[in-house]
Amino acid sequence: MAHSTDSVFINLGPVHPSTHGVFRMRAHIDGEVITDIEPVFGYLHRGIEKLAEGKSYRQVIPLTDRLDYVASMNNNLAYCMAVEKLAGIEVPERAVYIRVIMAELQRIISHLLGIGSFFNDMGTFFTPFFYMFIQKEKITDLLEMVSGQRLLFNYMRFGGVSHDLPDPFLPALSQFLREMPAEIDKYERLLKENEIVLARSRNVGVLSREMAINSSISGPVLRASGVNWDIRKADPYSCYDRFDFDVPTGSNGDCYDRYRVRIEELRQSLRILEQAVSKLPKGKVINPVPLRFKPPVGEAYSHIEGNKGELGFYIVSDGSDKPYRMHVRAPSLLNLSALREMLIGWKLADAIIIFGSIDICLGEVDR
Amino acid sequence: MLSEFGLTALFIVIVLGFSVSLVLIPVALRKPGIVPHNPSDIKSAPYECGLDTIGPTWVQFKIRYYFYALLLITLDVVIIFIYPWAVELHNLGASGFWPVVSFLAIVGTGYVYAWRKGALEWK
Amino acid sequence: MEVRIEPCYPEIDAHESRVIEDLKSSSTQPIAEPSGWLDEEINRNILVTTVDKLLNWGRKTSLWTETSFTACCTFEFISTSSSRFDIARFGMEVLRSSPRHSDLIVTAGTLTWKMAPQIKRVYDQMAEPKWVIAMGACGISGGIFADSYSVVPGYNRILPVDVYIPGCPPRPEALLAGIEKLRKKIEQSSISNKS
Amino acid sequence: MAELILFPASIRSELPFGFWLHLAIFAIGIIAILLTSVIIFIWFERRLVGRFQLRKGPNRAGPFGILQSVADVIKILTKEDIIPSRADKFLFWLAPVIAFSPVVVMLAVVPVAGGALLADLDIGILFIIAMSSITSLGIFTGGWASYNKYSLLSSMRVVSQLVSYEIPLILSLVGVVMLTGSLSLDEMVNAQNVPFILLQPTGFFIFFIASLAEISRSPFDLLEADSELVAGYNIEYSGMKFATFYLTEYCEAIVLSTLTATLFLGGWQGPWLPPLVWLLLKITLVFSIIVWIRATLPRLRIDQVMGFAWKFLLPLAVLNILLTGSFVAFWPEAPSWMIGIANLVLLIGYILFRSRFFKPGGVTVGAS
Repeated sequence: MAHSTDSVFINLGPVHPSTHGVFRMRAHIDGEVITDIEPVFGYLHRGIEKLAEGKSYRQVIPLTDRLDYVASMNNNLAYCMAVEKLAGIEVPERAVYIRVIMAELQRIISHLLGIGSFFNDMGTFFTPFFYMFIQKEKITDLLEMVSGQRLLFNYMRFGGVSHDLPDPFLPALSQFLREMPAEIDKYERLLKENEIVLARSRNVGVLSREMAINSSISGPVLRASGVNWDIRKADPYSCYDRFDFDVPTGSNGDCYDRYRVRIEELRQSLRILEQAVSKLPKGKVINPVPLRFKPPVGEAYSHIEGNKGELGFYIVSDGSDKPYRMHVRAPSLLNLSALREMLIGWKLADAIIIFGSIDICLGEVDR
Repeated sequence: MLSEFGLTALFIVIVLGFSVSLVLIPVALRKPGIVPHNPSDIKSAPYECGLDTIGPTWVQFKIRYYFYALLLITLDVVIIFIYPWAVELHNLGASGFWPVVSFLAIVGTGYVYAWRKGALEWK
Repeated sequence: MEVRIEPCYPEIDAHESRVIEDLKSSSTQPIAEPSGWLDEEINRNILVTTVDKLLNWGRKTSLWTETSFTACCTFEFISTSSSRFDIARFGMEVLRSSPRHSDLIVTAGTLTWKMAPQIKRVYDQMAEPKWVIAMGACGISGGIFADSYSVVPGYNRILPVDVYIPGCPPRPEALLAGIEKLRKKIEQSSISNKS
Repeated sequence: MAELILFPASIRSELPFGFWLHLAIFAIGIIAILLTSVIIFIWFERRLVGRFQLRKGPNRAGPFGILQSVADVIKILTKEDIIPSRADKFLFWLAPVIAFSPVVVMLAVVPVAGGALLADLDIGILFIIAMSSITSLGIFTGGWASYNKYSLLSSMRVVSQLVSYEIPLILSLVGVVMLTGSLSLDEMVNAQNVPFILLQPTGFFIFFIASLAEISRSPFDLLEADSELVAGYNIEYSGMKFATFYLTEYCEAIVLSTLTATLFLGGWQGPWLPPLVWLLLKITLVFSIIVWIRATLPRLRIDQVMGFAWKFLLPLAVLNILLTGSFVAFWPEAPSWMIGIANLVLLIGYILFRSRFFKPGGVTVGAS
């Protein structure tokens, strides 16, 4: 059937309910199908890397909170590890364990949000999202106990963490660890075998193994494509080499696999938390460093397995009390590098959930 | 029976009047200042995620959408035949059953053909 | 894989950057809080008072929020609307994505100059009456990013803000308190005042 | 409600101005009851969704928050009325009227008690079907006239989705028509000694699903998919015109519940309670199920929606016609339980058979 169709130029975002912030895509659509797409970044560019050059090392910690604002503990951890590497600061054993506990709790929050908003994009009218938020609030309460904040914690310091765990923390955490597996099973019952979920996400947005590696994608998105790469295993930091956990991988690299990998990672995080709580040593939590300390001239890169992928901080010191240059290897940004190839040829509705399944955080993309 | 149709027609007129008045209420309330009215160029521009719309909107759109409307017209004709038949079937009995079955078979052949040709797939 | 380095739509990019520059140069001063009418003496008669009461009750009870969230505070807004804090009790769980349907814009998060024209446009396209809540330190003054070259020092440079909620981010309780303040403010408005 | 009890159905022939009185009572009654129930049902849905999501829902405006929708109405009524400058202004004004009126008109042929209905058309079902098609025209007009790309896309989805589901919807009712031998809704209710849901489970299944798509409720809410199309066809509508669309949506849901209750659940019939109460109870039941579905299921994609209508529901509807038709034609005195069981076997067998070959997700749509 010969017919001519005009393609329509349409702006998806920045003020759009499912771009997870202020992301924008200029799309050409032919009917429902996306024929061309151009991502536009920078709507949340706050110049964090530039601001860091004008602040002392310790003043940068609150800035890193606001990178991936869903998981600020992870950002704190990666930044502090980079500075510790630069200046050769030792961290007490108890603080190492506390950091791991915080990072894993933060990973659970982030994955819950990622899964929840993924289903929101699919059109479930907030029900799974709110179920997950009930658990998220429990973790938020735990983190609020230690830091006094609900979202941007600013908890870690060079050489440790700012405070020791308060007394009610560990009982509350154990309580949470007892309840959470049943909750995850509940989500699974609601969503795992749902025919519509399968129809919408199976074989949708397939990211091949080669493509994922070539595009420098990391984190759950990479693992869903079948690559067993987790920095906690590949280059163990803190004390991850002392824990027993698995790295879940997918096989297809479609949206469904990404969701499944995240669910499995929730379970693995719970395993790590249980081991960390049982092994938590006594002792001090910080080797204090002076407020205006000056690391030696040099540079350091340190990376962790953040909730969205490899989160790295590269810091150059010129010997003063301010970083000469700080660069963030932001997983959200790099996970988007294959976006154009992933979206072209799919329908508008698919594009939204493919984008949602990558689970980005705009604060980290634009910095 | 004619009065029933008359009633329906009058009811349609009443409902039309009601819904027109619904839409006109804000215009009437504009005068006393209950409904604000400050039009501006930006306000009456189309909303597209906070940006200017680029390119024309009323374009020659993909035919796939209308295709189903065409199919509907075909099948609507079937329905026109089926409904009177369904009402009278218990009077007609077996003799009234087979003609419609053969009619449905003819339409069904076309349906299977369309399915095989991929007309029902969304491309 | 084809790698494209030059922008796909240079004219659109150039146009958008001009819009940003225009807005940046034209908004150097904060816009005053639109609350002048609170102090004015309005001669109300009984009819006006009754109509006012009814209208204000309706408007304050059904505040539909526009989903134009930029950054961190979004998650505290979502927490507020989630099951624990349940903003729906106040009839506010209706999040409309179209500015034509919404009454309230909660500026949750940092505003950059690149984003400012879009937010301003969304605000301009909202149907009146409309209100703005500046949520969080960034919304009030730019907060921790106030020194940055790319951050708007407070939403009141481009929008008339009705209620400011401090905090980085404000707790859900603080947001609820701010909404309560806005409801009080709406109660005092009158149709005989056009501002 | 009281009027209906005071003035029996025979009012038209007995009183001097009976015709006009009948019209006035029913016209005002239908519109008033419909609008009241929309307000109550919106509140009911928000509370119910709140329960599904483990929260309270609106509870501050009035007792139990029941005035929440009233507040919404007051606010939306006095909201500014924006007319986009590039829109087709006449159609922009006309669209809400086209969309809203037919939904109300449909109720003219629905009986609220024995013989108590505005007009006992002998083509009741056809009238309802005809009117329900007009609504989609109104929605399409609104989306197209707005000059907005999102609403254009939404109105294009109207063309395909709403029109596609009309076919299974209409065909699913043929079985009911055969069993009744009439197109009048009044006689259909009278014929239901056993509710038709037991005799025609297949018909009910198709009718319910197809009408969910017709009124574009979840999981078929592609017209207003706010995660994709921002707000769908009514994106440019504000104030009362938007409210009219909103009203249309809920009126459609209520009319659908009414039709389901009337055609398959025995209508106003029921012991002990007055007929109207029974009807309202059944409407509430069906509406709650719709809300339940909305709170649970994700949304389908456009090709899956289309495939489901044309490849799954349509053959089933035709099979249902043939099965019921052969019972009526060859064995008119068959006991009703046998019709019901045969129908149920058809439904279950078809689902089991087809689910091995046809899955909405099985339709591969790989990148072209």
